[in-house]
Amino acid sequence: MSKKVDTSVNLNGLILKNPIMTASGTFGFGKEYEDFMDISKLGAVVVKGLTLKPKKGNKTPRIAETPSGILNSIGLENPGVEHFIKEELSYLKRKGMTVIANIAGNTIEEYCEMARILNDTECDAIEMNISCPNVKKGGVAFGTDKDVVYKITSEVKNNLDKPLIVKLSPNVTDIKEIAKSVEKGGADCLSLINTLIGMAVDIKTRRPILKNNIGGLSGPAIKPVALRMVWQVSNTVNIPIIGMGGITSIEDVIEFLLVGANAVAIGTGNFINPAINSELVDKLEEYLIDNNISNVNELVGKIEPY
Amino acid sequence: MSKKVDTSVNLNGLILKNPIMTASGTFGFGKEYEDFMDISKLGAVVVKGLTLKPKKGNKTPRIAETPSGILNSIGLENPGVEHFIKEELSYLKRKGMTVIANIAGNTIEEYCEMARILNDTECDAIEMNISCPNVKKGGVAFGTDKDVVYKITSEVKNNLDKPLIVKLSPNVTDIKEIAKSVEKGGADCLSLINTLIGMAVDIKTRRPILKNNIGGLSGPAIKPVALRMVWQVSNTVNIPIIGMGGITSIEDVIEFLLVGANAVAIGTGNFINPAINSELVDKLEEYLIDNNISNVNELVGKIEPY
Amino acid sequence: MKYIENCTVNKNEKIIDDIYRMELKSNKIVKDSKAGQFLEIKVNNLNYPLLRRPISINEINLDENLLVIYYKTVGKGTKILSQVKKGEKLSVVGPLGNGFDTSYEGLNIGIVGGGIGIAPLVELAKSLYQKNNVNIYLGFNDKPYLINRLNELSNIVKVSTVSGSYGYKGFITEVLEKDIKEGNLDLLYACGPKGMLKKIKDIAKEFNIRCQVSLEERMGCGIGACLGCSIEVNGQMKKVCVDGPVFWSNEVNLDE
Amino acid sequence: MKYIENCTVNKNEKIIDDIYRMELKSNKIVKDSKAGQFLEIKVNNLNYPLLRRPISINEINLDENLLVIYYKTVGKGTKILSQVKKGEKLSVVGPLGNGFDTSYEGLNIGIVGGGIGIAPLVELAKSLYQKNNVNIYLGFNDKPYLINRLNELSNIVKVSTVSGSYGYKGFITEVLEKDIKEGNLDLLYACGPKGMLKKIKDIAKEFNIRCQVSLEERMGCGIGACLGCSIEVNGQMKKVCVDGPVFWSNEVNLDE
Ligand SMILES: Cc1cc2nc3c(=O)[nH]c(=O)nc-3n(C[C@H](O)[C@H](O)[C@H](O)COP(=O)(O)OP(=O)(O)OC[C@H]3O[C@@H](n4cnc5c(N)ncnc54)[C@H](O)[C@@H]3O)c2cc1C
Ligand SMILES: Cc1cc2nc3c(=O)[nH]c(=O)nc-3n(C[C@H](O)[C@H](O)[C@H](O)COP(=O)(O)OP(=O)(O)OC[C@H]3O[C@@H](n4cnc5c(N)ncnc54)[C@H](O)[C@@H]3O)c2cc1C
Ligand SMILES: Cc1cc2nc3c(=O)[nH]c(=O)nc-3n(C[C@H](O)[C@H](O)[C@H](O)COP(=O)(O)O)c2cc1C
Ligand SMILES: Cc1cc2nc3c(=O)[nH]c(=O)nc-3n(C[C@H](O)[C@H](O)[C@H](O)COP(=O)(O)O)c2cc1C
Ligand code: FES
Ligand code: FES
Repeated sequence: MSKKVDTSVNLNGLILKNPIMTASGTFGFGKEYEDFMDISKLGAVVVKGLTLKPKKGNKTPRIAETPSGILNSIGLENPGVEHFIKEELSYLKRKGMTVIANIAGNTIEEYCEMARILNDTECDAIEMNISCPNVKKGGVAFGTDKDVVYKITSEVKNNLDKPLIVKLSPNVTDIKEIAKSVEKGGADCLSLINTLIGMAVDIKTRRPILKNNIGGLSGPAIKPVALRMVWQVSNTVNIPIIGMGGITSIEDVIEFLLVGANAVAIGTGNFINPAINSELVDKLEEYLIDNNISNVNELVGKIEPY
Repeated sequence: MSKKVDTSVNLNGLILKNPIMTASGTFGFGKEYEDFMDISKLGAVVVKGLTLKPKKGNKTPRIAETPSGILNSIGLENPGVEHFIKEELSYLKRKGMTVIANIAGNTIEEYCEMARILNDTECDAIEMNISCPNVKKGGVAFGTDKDVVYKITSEVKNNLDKPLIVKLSPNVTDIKEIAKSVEKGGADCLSLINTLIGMAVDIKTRRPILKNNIGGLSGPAIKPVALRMVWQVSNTVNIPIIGMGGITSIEDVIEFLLVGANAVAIGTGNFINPAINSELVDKLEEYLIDNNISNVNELVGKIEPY
Repeated sequence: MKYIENCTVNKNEKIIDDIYRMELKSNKIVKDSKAGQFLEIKVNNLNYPLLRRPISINEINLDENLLVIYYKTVGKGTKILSQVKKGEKLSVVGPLGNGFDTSYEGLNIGIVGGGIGIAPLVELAKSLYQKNNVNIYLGFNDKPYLINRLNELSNIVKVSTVSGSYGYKGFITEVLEKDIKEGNLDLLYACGPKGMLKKIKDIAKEFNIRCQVSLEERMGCGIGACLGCSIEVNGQMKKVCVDGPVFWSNEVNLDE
Repeated sequence: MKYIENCTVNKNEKIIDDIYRMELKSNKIVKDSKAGQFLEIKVNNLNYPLLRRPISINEINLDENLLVIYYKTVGKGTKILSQVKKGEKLSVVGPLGNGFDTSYEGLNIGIVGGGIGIAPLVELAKSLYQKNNVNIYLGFNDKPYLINRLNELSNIVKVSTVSGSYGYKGFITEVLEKDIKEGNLDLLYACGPKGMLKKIKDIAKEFNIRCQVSLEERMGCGIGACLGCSIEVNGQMKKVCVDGPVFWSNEVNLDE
């Protein structure tokens, strides 16, 4: 490639060298993929969802396959925020990477405490998951009520100097309303979508496939819902958007940019092709060159609706 | 098949000879499938959504394929309720079929008027679509607010002696709450799910594939969401449920029955295999015989959750 | 009568570039088929790609019970189709659509095709040739195909390529227009990209010639049940899959 | 080191009933593989079925750069796999998992397998045989397979079938228990259905013999990133895909 193209994006102050990120919970803490690619090529790594204390998660089976999708009920298994800071963060930062810590809590105060703890670290931004459908006392209520969403966003923001990304649940009647509350609450960026709530059944045993009965649906199956929500939200708010849901190809990436995502995250796609993230970084550059686009931002929101 | 099994189901007074129905909007008015099967074998035919006056629907393209799913934005093209009664209903009734008229309106009064008109006909029940996402002034608001849902259900029920089935939109934060309002409003039966709202993008033209920009997602992709909602609703209300969303095989039918559906409807599956409905009637009988189940109702709700 | 039939693939070969020819063994569909009708083909037996693909009938071979199709690999479905091997089976629904009205005799007929739209013109020419004087106009981007076969079924075949590699350099509608001005065509049939159809519709209007056009639309069911393919024809909603794909050019709006 | 490799299928044949044997040409994965490790295979290049399928390595053939697998057709993915033809390519990720610990010498070893769980025991026997006295115990429902190959790689192979069609009639764990009581096994390895593993775990405990068991769990990634396969081992969360699939039987809970 001789011609130079600009793939960098600015998420309200958080600058990424390219818009290709990993989706939380699908990329571990990065190391797991090092046999397959140079992870420092990626725009950013969003790490597995962290809680204040270590968590064992749900019982297995935690994964079920569905038509062009998967259900997961991991239940936020993670080593806790302190362990992350000590053991994982510095490793990734030493590689010069942009690292985004994804956090989940049971109370607003827990979210705030994690924000304070992470504020004093090298991590580049925080993605607040208010939508994880798996933890019974947690996510659901936070992510689906616009007033609670406003409150939690503004309080966490008060405890944080770093950029705050809020990740939205698609399991709501009106995603625009929630997005507006997040923006009003002072978030720097939005990230959507998290998983749709679903279920899979084993007719031989007459039991759910997941031990948790229900789980979060991700993968290509949900891409149409994700594209619709990103499009609606990008027409509603003025803060940048990280789009995700079912991305498995460069065409999918372009679709998300066109409907208004400033960056994209790949989740389930990593399981099908563990080198996908770095391949997409290359393919995005090729796409821009082939289509005579000098700056990736020229694509953002460029869909022409009827 | 020598052994006899009982496949009949009772939907709160509406008796079907078997629980295999067609989903509204995917089976025309029945005739279209007569080259492929004896349609009188089916438990019931739910006809294309009807409006008070004829409707031309949206502009094409109205169909987009997505991973294991399709989006549609038909926009309720139909010849109007009077034409249905005159030209289509008697034909189906002469074949001895159970016919369910699916109705959609712009106002509560329109729904009530259609109910009154249909009440004096041979049709066996009415399925009220309060969830069609395609008509801008219509469905959305009705189907997503629990108070409106209560109001419209009870008013329509007041204008109707026939069984009233209410069809729910999955595009809501809490499907259980909506289902409870429908039950309280006096509906005889629930039907779920209608389509999820989605979007598809053509990156070459940088335009949505659908002329309507957004459309309703159906097919195998949405099956996990549909199963979850049927399960949640069947644990919440006491009226029977018609389950649908992505059924393409007998295994899918059994899954819906296990999570609590008393009958099932096949939509998108008709497009892939135009004989699927009658094949499923046979396969259900085989399944019951093979598994030593003498009555199909023994399967309903028999999932054992963890 | 429409059928669902499991057809064995008798041949599946590349013709040029991205254009393939397939022969399907059929006992039922083949017997009821006519020119201008199409098939809905499931390219594999998975739920992905989900929908059947509409493909026109290129030739009906009743002696050998074969349905021939030509298809261009444009996306996932047609790419999978191109990898199917002889002997494998495909689920086919058909015959679908109204087909061309070929109940004419003694006329000077112009048949115009562009790109992959040329595929259905073979069976069309077969049903018109000898009863009529058949002139065929074919437009390609660069590499022509099916010319020899169409030569056998017509009085004359005229060809253009955009690249100039074969025949007239330019659009075939230019050749057509010239012939209409000079000669005397009574009836037109056309199948091809929308831009070409629009131009032919205009020509037909200008010279007051009746013209049948074969349209494409994204389809759900292909059998008239889903209303996915409805277009307005003469102010009324018509389904491309059952009322079409062939319409009179003066009755359809090609501008959207 | 783990790789994504496009492996050409060298052979794909039915062995008995629903059990197939496949040879995959590999240049990278094969070099780093050991007994008890597994592969994640994408059965086609579509988004359906979406996930890769975990399949154990049956044999590592470094002379011919072949990885051999045995698989049973139970669902969509394995059925599609059974239709793949020689010469086609499959995307394979591997080698995955810890594999068996085979750093033992001079022991009386019992290797126990049931059903499709017998597949990985071939490479295991290879790495233990001659350094140890290897006794193999195989349980089948009705039709045995891989017996000849395992005979070449062990001191003795004992077989049982539930149907009684071959060998001892009943469960292989009954044969194993009898041998343990009479003779003298120092170390056990086991792979097979959960019920069998439970029984072997109990036997190992009762007679105080160390035992490695290979487990199965539904997987998302197969490489330790999704935490889909986490189980509690000695009070700590461990991933079947990287910390396993092989664990010491006394450390895992097989009752859930
Ligand atoms: C009546 C009719 C006859 C046709 N005859 C032929 C023929 O003889 N030879 C041939 O090569 N092509 C023909 N086409 C076009 C052919 O159907 C599409 O090229 C094909 O469906 C593309 O499928 P894909 O999976 O490769 O592409 P994708 O773009 O991946 O398909 C995605 C979806 O869009 C639909 N779609 C895409 N392009 C078209 C199109 N042009 N028309 C309708 N649906 C489309 C597909 O069916 C599918 O549902 C015909 C179309 C119609 C409507
Ligand atoms: C480490 C490991 C090694 C294995 N080795 C072998 C082997 O050598 N030979 C063999 O025949 N089988 C083996 N299996 C089981 C094999 O993975 C499953 O039979 C296969 O995934 C079923 O896929 P399917 O599409 O045919 O079935 P489906 O039921 O349609 O699969 C649906 C989903 O469930 C998963 N799944 C279903 N059964 C299992 C299972 N038993 N374990 C894990 N995931 C499952 C599938 O991977 C898929 O994601 C192994 C499993 C594991 C975890
Ligand atoms: C196995 C798995 C684990 C996940 N864990 C988290 C998590 O811890 N925190 C979070 O915000 N999202 C989590 N997600 C959601 C993803 O980050 C992403 O939003 C979703 O999967 C949609 O993207 P995809 O279709 O590309 O996977 C998880 C998804 C999967 C599949
Ligand atoms: C082309 C199409 C048209 C539809 N039209 C209607 C309609 O008029 N009224 C209605 O209540 N539902 C309509 N639906 C929704 C279906 O009845 C059904 O609820 C939905 O498609 C989910 O089932 P499926 O996945 O089996 O298709 C339509 C669906 C499709 C695909
Ligand atoms: S494609 Fe369904 S009506 Fe034409
Ligand atoms: S399968 Fe993903 S961590 Fe084991």
